Amino acid sequence: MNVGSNQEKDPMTSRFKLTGIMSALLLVSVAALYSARGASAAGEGKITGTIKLDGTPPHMKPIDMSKEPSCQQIHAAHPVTLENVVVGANGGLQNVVVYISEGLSAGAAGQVPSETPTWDQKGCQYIPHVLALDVNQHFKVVNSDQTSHNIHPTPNPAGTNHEWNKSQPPGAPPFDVTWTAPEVAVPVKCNIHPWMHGYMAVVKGPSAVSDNNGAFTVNDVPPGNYTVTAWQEVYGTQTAKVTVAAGKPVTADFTFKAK
Amino acid sequence: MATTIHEPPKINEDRVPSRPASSSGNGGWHNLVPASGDLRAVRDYSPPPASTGIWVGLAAISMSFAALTSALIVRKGSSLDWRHFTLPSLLYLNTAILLASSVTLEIARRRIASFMSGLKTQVASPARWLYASLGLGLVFVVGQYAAWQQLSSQGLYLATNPASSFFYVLTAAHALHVFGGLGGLTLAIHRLSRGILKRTTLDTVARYWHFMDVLWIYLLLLLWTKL
Amino acid sequence: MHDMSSHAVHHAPPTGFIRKNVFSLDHKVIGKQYYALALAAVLIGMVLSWLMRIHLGWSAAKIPFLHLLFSAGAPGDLMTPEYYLQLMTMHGTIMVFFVLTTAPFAAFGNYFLPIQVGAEDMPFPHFNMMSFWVTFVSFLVMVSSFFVPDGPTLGGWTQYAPLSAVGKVSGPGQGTGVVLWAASIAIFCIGQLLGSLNFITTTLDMRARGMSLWRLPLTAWGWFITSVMGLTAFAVLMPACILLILDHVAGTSFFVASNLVINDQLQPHSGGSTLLWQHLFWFFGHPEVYIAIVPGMGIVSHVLIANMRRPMLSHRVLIYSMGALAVLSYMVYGHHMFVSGMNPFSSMAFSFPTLTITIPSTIIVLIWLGSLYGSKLRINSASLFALGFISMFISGGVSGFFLAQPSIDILLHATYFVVGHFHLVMAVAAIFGIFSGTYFWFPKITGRMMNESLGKVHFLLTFIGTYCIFMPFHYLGMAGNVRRYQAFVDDYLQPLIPLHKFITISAVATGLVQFIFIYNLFHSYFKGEPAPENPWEATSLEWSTPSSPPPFDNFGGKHPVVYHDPYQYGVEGSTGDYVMQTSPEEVKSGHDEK
Amino acid sequence: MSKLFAVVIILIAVVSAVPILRHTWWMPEDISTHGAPIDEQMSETMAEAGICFLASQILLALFIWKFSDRKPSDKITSLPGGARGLVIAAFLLVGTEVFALGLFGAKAWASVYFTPPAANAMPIQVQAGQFAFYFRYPGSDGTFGSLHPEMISEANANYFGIDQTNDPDAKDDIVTAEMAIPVNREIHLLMHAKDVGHSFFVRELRVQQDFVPGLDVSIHFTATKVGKYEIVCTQLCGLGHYNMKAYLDVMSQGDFDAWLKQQAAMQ
Repeated sequence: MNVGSNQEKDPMTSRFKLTGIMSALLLVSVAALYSARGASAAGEGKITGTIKLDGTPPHMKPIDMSKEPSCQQIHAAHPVTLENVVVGANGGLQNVVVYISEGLSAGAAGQVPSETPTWDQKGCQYIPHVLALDVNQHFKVVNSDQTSHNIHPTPNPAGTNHEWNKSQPPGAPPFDVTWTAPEVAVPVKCNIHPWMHGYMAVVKGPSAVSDNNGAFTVNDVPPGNYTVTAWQEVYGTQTAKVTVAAGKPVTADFTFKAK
Repeated sequence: MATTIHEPPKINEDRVPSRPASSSGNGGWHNLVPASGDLRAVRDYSPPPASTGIWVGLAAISMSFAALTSALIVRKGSSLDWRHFTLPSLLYLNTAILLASSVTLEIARRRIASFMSGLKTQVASPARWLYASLGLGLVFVVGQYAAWQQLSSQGLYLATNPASSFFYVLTAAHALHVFGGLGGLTLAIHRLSRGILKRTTLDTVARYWHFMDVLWIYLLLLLWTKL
Repeated sequence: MHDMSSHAVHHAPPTGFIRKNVFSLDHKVIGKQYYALALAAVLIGMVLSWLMRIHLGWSAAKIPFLHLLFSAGAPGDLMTPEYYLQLMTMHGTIMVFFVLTTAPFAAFGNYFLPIQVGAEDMPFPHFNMMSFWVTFVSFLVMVSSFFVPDGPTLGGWTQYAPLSAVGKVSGPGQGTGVVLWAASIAIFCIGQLLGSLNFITTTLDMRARGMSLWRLPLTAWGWFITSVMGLTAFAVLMPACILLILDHVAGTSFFVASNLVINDQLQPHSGGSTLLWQHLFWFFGHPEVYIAIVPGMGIVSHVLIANMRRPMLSHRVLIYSMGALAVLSYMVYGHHMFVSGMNPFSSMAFSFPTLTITIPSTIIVLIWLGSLYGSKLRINSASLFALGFISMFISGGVSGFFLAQPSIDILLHATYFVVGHFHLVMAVAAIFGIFSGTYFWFPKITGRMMNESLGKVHFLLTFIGTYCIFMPFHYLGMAGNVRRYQAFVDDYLQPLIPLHKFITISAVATGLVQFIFIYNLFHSYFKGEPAPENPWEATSLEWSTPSSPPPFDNFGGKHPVVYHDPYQYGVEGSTGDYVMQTSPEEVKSGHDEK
Repeated sequence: MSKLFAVVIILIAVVSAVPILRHTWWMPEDISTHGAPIDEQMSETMAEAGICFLASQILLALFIWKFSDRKPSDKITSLPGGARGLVIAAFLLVGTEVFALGLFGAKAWASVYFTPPAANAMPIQVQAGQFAFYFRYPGSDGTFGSLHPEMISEANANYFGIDQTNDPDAKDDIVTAEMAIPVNREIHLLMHAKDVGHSFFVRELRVQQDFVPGLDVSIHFTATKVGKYEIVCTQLCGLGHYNMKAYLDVMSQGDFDAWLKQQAAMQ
């Protein structure tokens, strides 16, 4: 299943099939060459850093799951709250997406990571709350709960990503999904459990999501000058300019102001 | 399945005396054959189905528009977003045209009727009058379209407001039915030209066409009072 | 000379396969086409109900190959909530419109109404042909919604707004699915309007000499009354569907209120009336129930009389009662909306006419029972199903006592009690009528007899199975089991699941039994023993045709003349115990009511 | 065959009556002040319907048994009284019966719907949306903050779209996912639909009422028994309909106050 990309086929596809194949081959070979060169250049650079929240974090309301006893039991010990702003030790801001918004070469942007991350539904929560993806990168939607969830992403209707809405009963096999266009970020909801809410950030090229200390690492960045953007679901975006040299990491820290 | 071959109906008129060739139904309302079996006692008449059928059809059409009317009233009553607007003046002209078409049709019908019932020896160009009705009918439809243009030029579209929604829906529904009537007129003209037009056909078409007037007048009043 | 009014007499018999069997003007062929359509539809509907029932009994069970039917709806052959609702919606829609409306009314009516009134054909054969093919197209459109990306609509056959009107954001199938649904129903309405037009004019204008209205058999009366109901009901449903489509594709707000927020998105519509759809729909919806059942009443009476060897205690009272049902059916539709938020006064106002319906219904049942008394009942498949109809109609009828009262409706509304009620009184009863008619008229339609012993087995198993399925529904309802749930997660529903398992098993079994009928139908069609001219020694006109099946013009060029009331049975002093309507023989002690 | 059929009919009629008489599956005990006449009406109707059902099924069976497969020599006889008798019977017996039912039913209905809520009835707002109920208590000021649909955001747990920063009335509004009510205290339930049609059904309370999008309706009731009950949706509202539920917690006044305080703290 490829929910993300069920667009109209070009009626004249057949005529251009050959050209298509040729250009595809070309792309692939270029990419291969590129990565080969990158590899020879003693590994690529990386961007690391931490993201902090300046000021007192807003109060996160607790979530009452009494509607779904099976989930309520899971959280009986420590009740869950909203995850819009999650601040860890020493003000580290979690769930911030960091990605390269400018300066990436077509070849690097064109590469699609082979690993398939998982979007888990566990205890009537999305794990992770924010998932960073590459365009056309396959990822799995898993239901670990004893109840049915419906996955209802609503991308910007103006864009080329399509809204979809599909239930996953307990025990159903994972959905294999992709998004076809970059979009930061696609909100995802479960209507059966209205509190369930998360984001899928679809970007071109390498990206990362900050951990509970606010730390992040964007790997596999080819040397060059870039604009790096950090996006947080409540506080929006911040950008920084960095220069990545082959082999050595460069740091980019961000600080969001609490409203 | 066919265990017997279908054979053509042998209509043997003299086996059924006093049976008007034109009418298919030979039952009718009060034609009990006495158990004595004396057929002469039978009052044998039933209207040709077309003249009953047209009323049945018109009943159905009226029902549909009644439903739309009640929808309009309920929708208007329940809403705060109903914005009134003045009907395009063109509608009144269209009304006149539609009525005129009925008049011409009636003239044609009368002439043909009197000719068929042998009152006249030759009939004075009824076709011309039929064409006139047909033309006027077409003008009406075009006029309705022009009225829509007037409305949309004021920025009132189908989805703009419930009032305009109902205006477009009702007028469009009526126009569709008028097209049916135009088809009937064309059929009548065609048959007349080939000399095979029957009175029942013409009467049926005429009834339908006149009903379109009545329906339109009703709709006009409805829109005029409600919108 | 050639025009609408004389088609029936003058259109020549077709030559060539297509005109004979496909685009035929012959009411008999059209009737058979309707029957075939209903048969196909009922099989689809039955399979859908099987899938639903299996899921309800064992909701965690994988149903093999389910993903083949609709991959998006069944990941790993597990039925998703939306898929269950889509099956439910299609089951309801297909059964109500394409089975219960077409088979007893359009199929048998088309075939036998013209013959029973003594006409060569319907007055407007072209309309008649159109009516079938339009219905066929609407069926294709309905089924096609299974093959659009999001699948068919999940809104239920009542398609309440705004769920049905706001578009795909409200759920899978609520986009294209609803539009296809509404389009299909609108087309269906056109077909039935054309049909009703023909039925009414046939009854009024095409009757043979001597065939006064009171001399029409009860079947003809049933179809006549039904066609009058159909004419008004479908004429209301069609505009409603068009408004619904406009809300979808044109952004109007007939049914969608302001400030609706779905999935955190504020909807653009404004000011629409939620109850408006319910009013329009049920103004059609309640008469529709009688459209499904009244032809059955006619068929059952007709079949019973021939097998009781006596007319009903009163021909006219039955007709008056059926007419009363038809009239009342327009005054009671509000009882579907007792708790809908409609003014509670109108709930009370709707309650009384609803209760009043019990009176004509009771009269009909009592006449049936009373006529059985002292009769010489012949037991055969046809009469068995007719008697089964009566039993079902009683069982379904009494549960109407409850639902007619708003106060009790507070408890039973939208529970399985309702499901049990309408399945017994409308669905199963009507289908028993169809079976009865099939066994009774099969010899006339095909010239061959159906296998009686198979028929009797089919009846007994179906009768028992039906009660095993639908009686428990009432118990579930009493316990507050809400309908239209794809799984039972509420604590208080857990103890009811064994009952659901029992229902499921009965449903699958009873469904399988129907293949006995299918086999009997097709086997007899080709290999059944040839039928005698008048196998049931019946009196009405369909048994006076020169052959079985009747020739193209039904009476082989003759024009039948009618001398008697339709049911001259148990006549003393006459040659047999019955006198045909067409026989000029004097009748001493007839049951004529002049 | 006919004898067998007759027996089957009687068997079915009797067997299907058993669970009704033994209340095997039955409505739960009534915990409302208004439910008594409804239950009364239910059992009345059950008795009359039951009698009609058994009587007519058994009569049908008997006639089938007695009058099928008779000898050719037998005469056809007619029911004494004929159709006229039956019609009169139908009008007298059934007519009066159903009208009696109708009248008493109307009384029961009126007792539920035509009585205004008491002045001191406790207002609670319930909002139905795909696919959950949420409840709102006015807080100490006793007034609900106004609703701003455009502000509704389940992501921020603002299920009603209330403006707690600027709207003074909304500041102390308490939004919950469970419905707790004090026992023996009349509740005035203001019903608001967020998206499509839903319904509010509590079997034990003898309450079922649809939500009408665009039109807020209200009902009022008093619960007389402490306990936890289920609120379910009975109006098809989409794919999650089957799982649209909430719990009704009927508490003593003391427990309720404590609960409300605790909820307020969590806002």
